[in-house]
Amino acid sequence: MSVINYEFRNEVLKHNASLSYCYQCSTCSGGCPVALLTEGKYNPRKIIEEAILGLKDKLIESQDPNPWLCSTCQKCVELCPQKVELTEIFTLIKNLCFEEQKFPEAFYSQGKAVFDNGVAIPYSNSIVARRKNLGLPEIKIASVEEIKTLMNETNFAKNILRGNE
Amino acid sequence: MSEEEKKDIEDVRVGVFVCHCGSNIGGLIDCKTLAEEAKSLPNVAYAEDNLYTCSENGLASIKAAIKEHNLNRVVVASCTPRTHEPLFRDCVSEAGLNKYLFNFVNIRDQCTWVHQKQPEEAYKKAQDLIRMGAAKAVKLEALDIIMVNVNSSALVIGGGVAGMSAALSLSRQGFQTYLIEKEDKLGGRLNSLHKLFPHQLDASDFLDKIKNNVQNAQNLQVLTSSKVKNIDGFVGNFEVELEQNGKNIELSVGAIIVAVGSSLFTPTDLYGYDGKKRITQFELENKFINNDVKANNFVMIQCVGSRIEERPYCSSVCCMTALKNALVIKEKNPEANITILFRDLYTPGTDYEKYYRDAREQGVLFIKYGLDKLPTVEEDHVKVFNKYMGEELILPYDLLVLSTPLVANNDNKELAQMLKVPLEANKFFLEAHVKLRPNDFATDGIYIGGSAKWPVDITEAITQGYATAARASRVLSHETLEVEGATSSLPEYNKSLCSGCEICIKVCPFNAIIKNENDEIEIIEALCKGCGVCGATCTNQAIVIRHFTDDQIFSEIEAFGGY
Amino acid sequence: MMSEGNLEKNSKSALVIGGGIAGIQAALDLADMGIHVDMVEKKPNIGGRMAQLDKTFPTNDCSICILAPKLSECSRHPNITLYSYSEVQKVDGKSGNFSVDILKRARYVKEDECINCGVCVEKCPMRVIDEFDRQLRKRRAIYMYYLQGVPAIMTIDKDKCLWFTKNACRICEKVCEREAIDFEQQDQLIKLNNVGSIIVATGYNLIEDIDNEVLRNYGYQKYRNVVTALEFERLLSASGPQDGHVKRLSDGEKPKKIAYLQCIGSRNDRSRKYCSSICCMYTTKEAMIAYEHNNELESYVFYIDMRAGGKGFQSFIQRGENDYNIKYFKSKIAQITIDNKENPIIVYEDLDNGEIKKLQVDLAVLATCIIPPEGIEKMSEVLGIELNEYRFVKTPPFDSVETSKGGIFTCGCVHEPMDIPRSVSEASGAAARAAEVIRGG
Amino acid sequence: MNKMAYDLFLGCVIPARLPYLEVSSRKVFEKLGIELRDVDGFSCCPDPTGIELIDHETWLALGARNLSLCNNNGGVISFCSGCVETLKGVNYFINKDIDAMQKVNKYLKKIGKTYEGKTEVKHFAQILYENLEKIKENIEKPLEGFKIAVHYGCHYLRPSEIIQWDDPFAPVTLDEIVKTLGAESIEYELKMECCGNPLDKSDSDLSLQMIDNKLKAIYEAGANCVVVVCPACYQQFEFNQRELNKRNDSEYNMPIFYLSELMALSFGFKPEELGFNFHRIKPKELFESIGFNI
Repeated sequence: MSVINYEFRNEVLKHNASLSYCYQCSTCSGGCPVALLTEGKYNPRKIIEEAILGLKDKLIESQDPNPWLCSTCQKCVELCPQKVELTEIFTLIKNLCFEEQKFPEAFYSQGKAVFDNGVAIPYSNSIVARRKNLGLPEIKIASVEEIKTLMNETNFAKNILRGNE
Repeated sequence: MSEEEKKDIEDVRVGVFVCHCGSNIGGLIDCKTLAEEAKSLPNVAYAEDNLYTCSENGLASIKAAIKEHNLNRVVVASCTPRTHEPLFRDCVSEAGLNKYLFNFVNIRDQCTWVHQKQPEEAYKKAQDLIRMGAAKAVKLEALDIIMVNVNSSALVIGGGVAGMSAALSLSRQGFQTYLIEKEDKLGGRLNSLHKLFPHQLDASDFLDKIKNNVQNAQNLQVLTSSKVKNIDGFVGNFEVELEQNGKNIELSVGAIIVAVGSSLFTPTDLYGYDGKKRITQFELENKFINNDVKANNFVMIQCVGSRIEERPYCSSVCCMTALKNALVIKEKNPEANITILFRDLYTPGTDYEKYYRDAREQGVLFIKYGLDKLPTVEEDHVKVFNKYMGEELILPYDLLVLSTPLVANNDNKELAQMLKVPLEANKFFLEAHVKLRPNDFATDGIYIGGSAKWPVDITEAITQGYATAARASRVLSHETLEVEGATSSLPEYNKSLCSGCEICIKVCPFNAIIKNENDEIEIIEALCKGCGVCGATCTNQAIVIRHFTDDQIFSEIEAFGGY
Repeated sequence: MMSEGNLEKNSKSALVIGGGIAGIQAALDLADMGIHVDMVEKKPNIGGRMAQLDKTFPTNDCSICILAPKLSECSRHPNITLYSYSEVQKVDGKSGNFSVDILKRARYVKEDECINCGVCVEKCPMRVIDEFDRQLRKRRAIYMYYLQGVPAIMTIDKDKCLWFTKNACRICEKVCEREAIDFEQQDQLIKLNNVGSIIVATGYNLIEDIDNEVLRNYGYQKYRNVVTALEFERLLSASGPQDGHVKRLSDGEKPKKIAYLQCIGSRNDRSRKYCSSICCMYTTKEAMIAYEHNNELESYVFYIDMRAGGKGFQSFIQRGENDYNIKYFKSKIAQITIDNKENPIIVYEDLDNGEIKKLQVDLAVLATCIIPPEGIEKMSEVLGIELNEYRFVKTPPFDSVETSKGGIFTCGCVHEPMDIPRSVSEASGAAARAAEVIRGG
Repeated sequence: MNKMAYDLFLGCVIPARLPYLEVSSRKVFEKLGIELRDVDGFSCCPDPTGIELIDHETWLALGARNLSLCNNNGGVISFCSGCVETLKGVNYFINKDIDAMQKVNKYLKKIGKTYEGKTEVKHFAQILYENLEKIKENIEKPLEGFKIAVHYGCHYLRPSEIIQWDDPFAPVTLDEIVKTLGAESIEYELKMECCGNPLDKSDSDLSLQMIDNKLKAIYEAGANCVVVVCPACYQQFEFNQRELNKRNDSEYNMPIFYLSELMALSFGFKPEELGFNFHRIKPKELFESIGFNI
């Protein structure tokens, strides 16, 4: 049993007005490969309904259904007869989960890698050597300082480091 | 049989025309031989076969044969009377015979088409049918064509939007029209509405406009505070008795239009209805008019008292009404929270579906509930099992609005009895045919439109008002009407047989039989369609069905078994 | 009822454009009022969509059986002149006094000679796709649009006829005993004057008639066991391509499981935003008829909102559920795939338990969206009437039979999707309004 | 006509983990006479299935920074569908929403950069499709006997509003290209389904199930190899077959090619030049079985 939360509903609506057009027709859930695979445990329609009702607890605290199970295949976005921008709304929700430090570990390591190196996969010596053998040019990647500056500006650093260091 | 009966029959000269209907009949059975054989049947003076009896030269040769062989009965064995009987009847009457001296034998639809795999059997059946048809033809009698005069004025019962539209159209067509309303003012339901969907126009402005047209219309007399007391007569000739503030008024009209509208349903004992914090949509509109809506959290519940066992129908206007009022609230107070609990949202067509989308765009919230788990109403919140979530949801409210259906008027029964027209299970008026005669009654000269027939919105009520005007105009446009001659009758020589049991009155689907002032059974031929039910049920065989007399039918049976 | 002696002889006539049930009803009402009606139908025969239907909800009357008498009444009525295979080309003047040019296309058959015996059709060597049966069977180059068509006159399809395309054949001419074939026949221009009022009732098309974009995800015309509702209606019809014995197009097997998908193209921002109004009902009707053909049949209807507001509609749906083994699911279907036996596979969410289920059926029927009729843009120019944002005929608030131009009225699906009873009511309504104009009211 | 030229955005996975895919890609473009210019200073795109999901703003900012470095009028291309979606996505969002544009530039200002959202972004397969004629001219060894299961992958097509390339559900471009190379494109049931790679971050079992189903369908359809245009899809297909064989009783051994590798083969390059030895599932068997002599 949950109580409707108009404030949070309106907050989501402010970010993405397309939410209000959803009439819960189940096109998304019927077309979602992950929903089929998880026998409905993951259900994009339910996440949207929770957003419509502003059920913040379900969306962010208990994460039921788990928004991180979206494979971002974007089928639902293409299929939705009301052009609801589902994945953009999911992104907003996951961003909020991130602020609450409720996100899968793998996202931390990727984010941290980019924060530390400017790239998700740092160039190991063996790779540099292999590139040479393959006759590939040397790569000059971004100055880490620039990247760090940007990521501090956007609060990414704060969120990615908090609780982890 | 008596001597002169014998004599009559000897003078009967039947002509038989067998049609190939291209390959439809001729392709399966031998029409030439059928015609040849027909020549040897009793009283058959002539027979021939045609590729198409209905074609111009087919008809020509029928007329020629009538002259040449002075035929006084004609039988065509062909496709189906459903589409072709009128054509052949016209043909024989053009040749100077009474059109009822023609007999149709169906050897296509009911023979070659259904027995395509068995040509021999089909042939035998065609033989039988023609033999029987010829035998009946011998007994056919000339019938009078009945004409009735038509009074060209009309009565419209009900001064709502449907009735006003009907009256306006009839008066503009030049027919004297009486529009009667039981309340003291015109307008019906429109008087109690605030805005009108889907254009959010003021109901009062709209009503004033129509009333204005009514007041300025020629040939249109409005009688408010009036009630129908009694109605007698038949198509083109109705005698109506009205009562207006105690005094009686009598009118003679040619057609009657029923547009008495519908009533509101009070949801006593439903969802804690109290008329204050928990009200109906119509009460909400009243609050709008008086400008005393203060709430910020609104919950609306759809299908309150409809689509349930005791009232199984969808009232079809409630979803739009809820959307309308939700949008009115949002316009006044964009911050308001409005949630509509529905089962299926009914917004068919173009503008209505857009209206639903507009409401969602304005932030109105929609939650689907099921009949299995109805919402429960507490003092300040509603608990609803949200089908979309599969769990219960709590919705706080300051004002709970119940969407209730339109229901049939209590006095429909009374009026129906006066008009001798039927009601359906929910006590709305029952039209002649739901598909193709939506605004007729089975009884000629009486028509039905608007919410008296079924809940409809303003637009459809107006359309149906116009529709009844057209249907009535078909009658009123003529000085006289020709009505079916092959009717049932209670001949003088049979009156003694009638026991006055009145079964015929009960079974007649067209209300054509009454007991007259002399307490005798009387058949109003103008209303009779000759269906024969009365004759078949008459315990003393007093009633005779013209064109289907016992004599005629027995002669067919004899002809069938007699060989 | 036949009429004797009109109240007033009207010198002004009415023009009805469109010979479907709406146009027919409007014409008959006006004619019975004693007003002369000229009726123009683009197709070779009148009857329209209703002639294509097997039965009609909620009474399940045989469609053609209740339509046919009206067709012959139309052709026999002394006050109606029928111009089939014709189009309105030009309209001048104003309310109360229009002049109209009608192009009467040559059908290369003498109307007063042809008696519809069908010999020419049997002998015609050209097989061409049949529009009436939704391309489910072939017709000949000389043809009747449909069996019970009115007027019962043959028409030569000039674009397909061997004589017109290859200067060969002319067999029909040789076999016609009545010498009704006339290859020299020319299009005629018919001028009508003193037309008091015009009624537009040109009906509708379906989304599959113009583009299959929205049908793509359902494999329409790619998978043989996916058909549209009107195609299925023809398959059910006794006069249809399968003589009423429903068989799969892939292997001729009798279907045991049929899925009905609602809102295909309707209520859809990517296609048509509006609701087609009639699909929930005719789908249930089709499932009922199919069940009457085969009592083993299981039907699955996938819908968004059950739209059954008309008289007796709710109980109709109830009967479908209780007596005809129809299961209803509130779930729009995203796409159809097929297995190696060409069985349509459907994935849907069962809202009762949130489970995502895979359903294999033998046949899938698409309730496709009603769209404005072909040529409506041109017609709106010719008549000078406005269209609405959906390109249907525009009607003012609260009056569904008026158009933007005085003296011109409308009825039926040409201005909004609607069922037959409402079309008939509107037709009578339009007739009343036209009569007002003609009688100078 | 002056020579076609594009900036090359390599991203992270290909250069730092799958450099041999970069080899074939560079060779193909060289052979077609289309210049690819390396640009210094690119960062992670960033990942539209990673960083975007946890911080949309950071994703915009870093993406805009990368785009701001491009200086070639021909626009920028990438060998990676993820990078392409990010770069196109950043353009889409900041052009759609002026606030986003201003915010992003407020950040970029801190590092002395600006971006107006004007750089055109293309997927390398798009350039190839636009040069089918040139490709035909360069074919020396038509890929006869290759029964290819084309895997488009999601981000190559969707969201169509952002990608603006090919049909989101009934695409044709990659099939056209492999047919041009003389290979056969095999229809298979789950062709349009996701490979499951992004799910690896949150539920590796689910991720494996998805690729398992795809491989099943591909085998059932009788394909003898798979072609992809995205390093994420490539890894998902190539790296997981052994793991799946371990878990289940499957015997997957399906060679996975990058589109550029197949094209390079048809252009007559030798497998050893293309670093096929780095493939986990060696295509050697396939070449022999279909008699593709090299």
